[in-house]
Amino acid sequence: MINYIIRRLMIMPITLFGMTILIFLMLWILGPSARSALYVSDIPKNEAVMKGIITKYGLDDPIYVQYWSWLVGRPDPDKPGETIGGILRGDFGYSRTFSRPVMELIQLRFPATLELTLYAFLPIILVGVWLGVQAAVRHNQWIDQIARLFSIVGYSFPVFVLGILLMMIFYAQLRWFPVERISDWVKMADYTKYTSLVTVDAILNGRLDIWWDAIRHMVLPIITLSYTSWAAFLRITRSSMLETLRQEYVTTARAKGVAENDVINKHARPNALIPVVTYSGITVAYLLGGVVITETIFNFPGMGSAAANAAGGFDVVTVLAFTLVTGLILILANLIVDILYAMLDPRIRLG
Amino acid sequence: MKSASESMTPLSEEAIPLREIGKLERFLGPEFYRIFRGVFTNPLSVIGISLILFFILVAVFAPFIIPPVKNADPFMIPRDGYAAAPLPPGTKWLRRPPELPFWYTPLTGSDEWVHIFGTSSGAWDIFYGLVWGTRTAIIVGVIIEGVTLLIGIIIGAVSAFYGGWIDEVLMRITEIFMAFPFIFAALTLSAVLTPRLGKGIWPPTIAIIAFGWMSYARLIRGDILSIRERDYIMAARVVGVSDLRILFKHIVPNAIYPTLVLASMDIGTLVISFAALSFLGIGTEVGYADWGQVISFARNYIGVFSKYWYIIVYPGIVLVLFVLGWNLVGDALRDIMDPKMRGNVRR
Amino acid sequence: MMRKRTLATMITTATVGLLVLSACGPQSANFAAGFKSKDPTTFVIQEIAGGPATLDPALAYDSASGEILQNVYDTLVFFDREKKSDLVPMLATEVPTVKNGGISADGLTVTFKIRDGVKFHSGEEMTVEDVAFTFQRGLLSAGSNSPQWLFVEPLFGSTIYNDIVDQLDPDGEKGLIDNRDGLKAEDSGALVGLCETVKSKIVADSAANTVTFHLAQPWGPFVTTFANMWGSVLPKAWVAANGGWDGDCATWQNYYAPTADELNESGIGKKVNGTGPYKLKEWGDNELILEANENYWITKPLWSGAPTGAPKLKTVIIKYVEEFSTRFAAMQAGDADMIQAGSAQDWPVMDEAVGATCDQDGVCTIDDAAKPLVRYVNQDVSNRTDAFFNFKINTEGGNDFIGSGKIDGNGVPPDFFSDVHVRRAFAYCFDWDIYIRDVAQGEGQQANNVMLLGELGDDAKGMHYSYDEAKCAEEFKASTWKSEDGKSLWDTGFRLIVGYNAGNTMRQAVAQIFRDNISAVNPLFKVESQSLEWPNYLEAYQGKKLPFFIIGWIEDIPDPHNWTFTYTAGAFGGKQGMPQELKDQFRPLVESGAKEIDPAKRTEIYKEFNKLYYENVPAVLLAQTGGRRYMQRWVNGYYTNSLYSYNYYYVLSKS
Amino acid sequence: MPATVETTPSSNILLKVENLKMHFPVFRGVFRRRVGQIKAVDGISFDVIRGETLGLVGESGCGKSTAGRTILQLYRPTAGSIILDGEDLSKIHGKALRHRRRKMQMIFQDPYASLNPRMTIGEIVSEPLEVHDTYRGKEKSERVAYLLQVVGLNPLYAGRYPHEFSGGQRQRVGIARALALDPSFIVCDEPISALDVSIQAQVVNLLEDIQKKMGLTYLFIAHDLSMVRHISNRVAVMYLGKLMELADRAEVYIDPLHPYTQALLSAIPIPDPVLEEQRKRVILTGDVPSPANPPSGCVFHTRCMYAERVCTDKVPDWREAHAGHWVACHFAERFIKTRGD
Repeated sequence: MINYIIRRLMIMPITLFGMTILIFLMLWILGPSARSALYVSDIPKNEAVMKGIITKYGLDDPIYVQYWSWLVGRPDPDKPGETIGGILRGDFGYSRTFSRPVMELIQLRFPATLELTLYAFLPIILVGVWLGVQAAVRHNQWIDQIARLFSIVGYSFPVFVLGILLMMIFYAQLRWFPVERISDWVKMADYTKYTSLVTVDAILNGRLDIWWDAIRHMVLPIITLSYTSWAAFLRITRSSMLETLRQEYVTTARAKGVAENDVINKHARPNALIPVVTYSGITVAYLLGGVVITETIFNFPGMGSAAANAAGGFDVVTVLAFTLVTGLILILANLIVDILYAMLDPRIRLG
Repeated sequence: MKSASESMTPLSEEAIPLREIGKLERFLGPEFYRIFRGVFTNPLSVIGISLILFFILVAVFAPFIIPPVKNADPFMIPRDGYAAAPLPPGTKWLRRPPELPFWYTPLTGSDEWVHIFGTSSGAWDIFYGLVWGTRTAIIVGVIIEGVTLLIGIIIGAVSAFYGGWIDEVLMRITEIFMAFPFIFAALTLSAVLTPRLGKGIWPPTIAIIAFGWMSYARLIRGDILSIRERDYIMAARVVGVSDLRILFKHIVPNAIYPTLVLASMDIGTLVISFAALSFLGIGTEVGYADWGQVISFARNYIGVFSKYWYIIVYPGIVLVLFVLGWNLVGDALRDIMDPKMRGNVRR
Repeated sequence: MMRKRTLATMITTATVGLLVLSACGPQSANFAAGFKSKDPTTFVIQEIAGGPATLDPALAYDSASGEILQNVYDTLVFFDREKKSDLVPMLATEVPTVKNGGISADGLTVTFKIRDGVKFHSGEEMTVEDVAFTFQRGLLSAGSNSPQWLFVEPLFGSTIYNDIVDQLDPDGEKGLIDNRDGLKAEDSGALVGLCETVKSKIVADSAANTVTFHLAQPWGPFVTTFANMWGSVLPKAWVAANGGWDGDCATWQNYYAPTADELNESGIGKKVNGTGPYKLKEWGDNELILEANENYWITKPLWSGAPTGAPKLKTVIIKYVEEFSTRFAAMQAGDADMIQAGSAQDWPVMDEAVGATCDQDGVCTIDDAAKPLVRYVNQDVSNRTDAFFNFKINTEGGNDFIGSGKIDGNGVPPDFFSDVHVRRAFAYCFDWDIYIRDVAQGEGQQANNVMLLGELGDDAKGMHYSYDEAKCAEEFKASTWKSEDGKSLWDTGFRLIVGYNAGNTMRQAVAQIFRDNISAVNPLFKVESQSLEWPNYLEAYQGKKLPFFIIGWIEDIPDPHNWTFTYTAGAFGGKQGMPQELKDQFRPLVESGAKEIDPAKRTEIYKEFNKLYYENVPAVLLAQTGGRRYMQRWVNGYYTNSLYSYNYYYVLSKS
Repeated sequence: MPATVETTPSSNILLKVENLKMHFPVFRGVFRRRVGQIKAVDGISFDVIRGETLGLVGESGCGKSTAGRTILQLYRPTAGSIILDGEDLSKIHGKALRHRRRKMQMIFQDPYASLNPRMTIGEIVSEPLEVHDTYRGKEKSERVAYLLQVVGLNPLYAGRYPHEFSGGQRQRVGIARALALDPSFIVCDEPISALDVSIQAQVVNLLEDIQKKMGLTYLFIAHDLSMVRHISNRVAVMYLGKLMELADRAEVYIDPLHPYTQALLSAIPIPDPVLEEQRKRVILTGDVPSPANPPSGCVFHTRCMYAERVCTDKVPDWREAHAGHWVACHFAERFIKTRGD
């Protein structure tokens, strides 16, 4: 298992390298003038100036030269001795949509998305896993049928339609749950931002009112973001649990007279949850993609809404940087899931 | 010397009759028959199949259900003026209505077109958009699915068959493509391609294909690897069948089924992805008959649901039924193919 | 779905019911009665995503930036409430006129008397040096992205780009425009000389406490130019301390045509130190917060009824929200005091929540006592969208917009629109009535001339086009275009693509009205509309590839010159590839119109201009469409000045 | 007609296997380094005489199936030669090798896994004919019909799919496929072990029938001695990649010279309660060692009750203890019974 993880870690640089190549190829499709956003903030109106900038920053160099510059930066033609660009230096260029360096934007937007995605796992586990186990235990009873129906219908409902309807009912009409990330009074409130995760900061500051405010703001986005995953988890847990309950050791446990509750909770469920853990890797990917639409609808200031805005303005330099960063997060998440999986399942020796 | 047939006296086993088998099963082959039977005996999936068939019929007969306006591109939704406020179902079509279809007068007793489902914001006819949008959905679904599948199968097959460093390289590439969240990646590539290719179905189609083939490649690779070890492949090699013939006659036909099933289930999801990109403002030309457009016309008016319900309810029903159809069938298929199918989700 | 619908209906009914109950207080004539904000000192507005490009007043030239600038900086003079042509003194103590001696008799010298005791947010007192420096720096840091051409033209006379570097490169041959590296390479003596010239044109006199501008020619709207965001006054020391130019003539070229990130890095583009009623508290990536300047200097109202002292709204939160439905939901929930519509397309949906309607004159009627919003309809606007012909379509590197590139039924030649009959045919084929009815929600009026309705030079009795299919057909038949085998344009047909920037429903509708009407005249005539993503649109537009483009102009200064110049030589005229002989006909009229001070004589000049424009139809002038504004009924003090960038928050309050 | 089986080896050798080795590499660790190899077959030598059935017996994992497959060149041997009809198969490749495959065929263990489920049995049986282009058109279908008849299947079934058949019937299809090219040599890789006991006899009889009729030579692989007793002329015993003993059937069963063979034999129950009670049982202790790390010396010494020092140090020679009786044991002579006992 250790070997497997070490191997995964060793392959990671290759994957990361490949990811940068893929992203750079997309930049390449753009052409030199659009790529200028890597180094200058404004679209030069004047053709002569555009040409000057292309030459100045080597935007018509051979592809490998440009790739290298994009990766590690190039000497700044305006400031001798300094370097400009280079994603490894954290310089992703300039976001023309948000009028600030992309890296700054990422720093501003990342915590919100992280917080939202993490909390989105709560209902997934509560609804998906719990209901899945119930459905399997009460196989073919009404709860199972309802769960099945729910999972199919849940899968079929387009996120953007559901999101807007939820907002109209629970925000605009009932005013139960607000949109955005925090209320305006919290923005003015005086508390130390240790982590930029509002709920965490609120607790660290002992401000339960802020914590509650942040939670209330996340309710609708979380539902919108995660409901398809409830459905997916439900079906996985259900079928995995059903499979486990048919295993001999469970039958043996029952035959030995172990109480039914213990059979389910101690014998069957832990094993049934192994495939569920694997699935959470896919779920991270799904949630990270889902934030694009969810954040846009609920005006949640994370990376998803920023990416949607940037894409709408064809601010590709920004979108590409976001894609690269989410890809990186996804890779890390998958690594964690794999390690968890390897630790949970004694049967596999993936070395 | 006795003739072969004489020498081989029928053995007692001959008394055991062959398993009773229908023409259909013989025609479809065992696995396919099992899938087929599973799908057709499950009431939910029968509903799903009916839905899918319904949509295919609508797509095929779109010109008869609602003919295009004269001299106009049939894939552009006709507008009855340019007004912002939606018109409710049954409003008379005033400006350049489409020709009357054969069924209209007999059924309604009227010879004036009305907006059957009303118009969306911008005076776009919802009914037209949905009917012709079905055509787009099926076309786009089939193109995306077909190309994605082809790429997936070729990469997966090559990878599994050659193994070694080719496998290693191809799987690393697959992993790289999988490293990005799907919507992010598709959004990005569409945004990159649109300035190059112009608005239309192509940028999102290409983007969805580019980031959609990996699951197929992985699935078929795994299946080929396991099938490659089967005895009947050995048997084929023993009789001297060439590698290429083994790959295409023995391995691929046996390995392809789970992938095909997975692929068929994905069409519904693909249409939603396409619509989602449309929602984010990336995709076809404004007014192009695709469901994403129809929904995005409605986008700003969902706020007054009680008055303008028809602009979102009708497109919503169509989209949900379409996806539901595929999901019902997919659900049944997954039950049949489980656990192989587990963990394949993409959206 | 049906069940959901019922649910939503029920919820709507219930909410309305609640609102009726809460509105059951004593009714006053005031439309705001019964509607109270939870937080009367904080104003929340939700606008279309984007936000300011930069907060440097020398460079900012977009309304999102302008909205901030006009609330954090003050100008020498300001508009008199809603009247865009009348001015009141602000940082100046009086509006310079010939009468009060502020403008010399020959119109070439303009002197502003500067107010004493005005303090910047940082606490320093404003000096005449600060004022002079502000405008010197503006001129020298211009570049074509900036609004500084509005000052360059009167101070130096009309030049090729109306940019300061034209003085070193009069024909644009050196390509110095926007080109700092090119400028740095110029002779340093010439550079210092130019800077000294600028300083000699804008002179501070600390003894008299005045700043004097020396014009190259008489310039009627010169004083008005100072009333908008590019007239914002900055402190000199603060600019230098934040990485900007320090006033040294040897270095100005290093600060020429700065890019947005350079400004933002140096601080001036991102920080604010003005004299205005608000300070910049925070500029986030999706919102911007202003806080009241408690020491605001105004003690005497600028106009009767205008506020004094510290602003009533202590905090203004401007949120940039992409989704209209999200903005509208915030309005319904009472979380936003005002929102921006995406376009007139969004009005009918907001109307559903409207309970009171006010017009431009402030006359209000209550439509429904229970509904929370008030709308201001038929507001004055200072902008118009028109459709421009490209006389010389660029085909370099291929051009998909004109199909085959010849008269064969599948394209048009690059000089298609050089035929005046074709241009007239297009003009006759536009349906103004349906445009105003459907696109402008009935609030609009056909444009008579290039200048705004009612503006000096506007001639309601002058000739203008109207929708006429017969005349449209007639003009197409009169076209001199022939196909290669000698058939007429009418028998051959043509095909071209009208591009517009994606998401702009108004431009899209214009394109489609042309498409529908022209093909109704002759099915062989195919005008296709195509939305282009912004960078693509910009590229095609700037590359002069669009055969026919639809674009809007917002007036910078309330003067016809801003239109005549733009439409024949400036931003648009330059992109139309007008033949030289046509330009030569317009040019003397445009220039004499600008120099002429006597309004009657100017009117005569513009009459001539308008006739020439009508005959040659370089553009189809569409309609001046009315603007609307939607807000909560508890917002008080709202009025429109069409030259404001959105809101002037100092005058607003909440109940 | 081919010669009937001789009890003594003659010059009529069909297949000569010499020092055959089949080692599979083992990769392990972070870098997937080759850390060792599994010696599935480690230097075996034997002859197969034209027309005989040579039984090859051993516990599962001893390398017998690998040996069979390596002989058929399904795996390319690591070392050694496989001379079929005077030609070394390990030296030829590609097309030439495919051409030689007509002479040698295989019958597989699992009749469910060895038929492509997506081909009719007609297609399965005719595939060899197509590949080698030996029959065409009508001749081909006649040939298929004939082959099906030979194995006792109704030729009308040619259009059916394997899943319509029972296990025994499927195995017949497998046999028909093996016969299609008129081979002279067939490796039967545990052809009956997956079948019901009631069917096993039928299949064995069929194999014998065909052998007689077509003069085939079999290498019959099985995992215990009882299975090959009936069909084999000679029996070879394999343990951990090496041959332990090879002799005529009678010799092996009556006079085994290798302790391993003795142990295997003693495990066969005797269907006579009295004899069964008297049967001396040699119990094998311990597990089969890993072929990746086989014991030194005689590979069997870890489990051999007679093992001495020399067994650990020295690999016993593969030698002919007496005429036609090959054995690899240092002490084989101790076990020789005098003839005529």
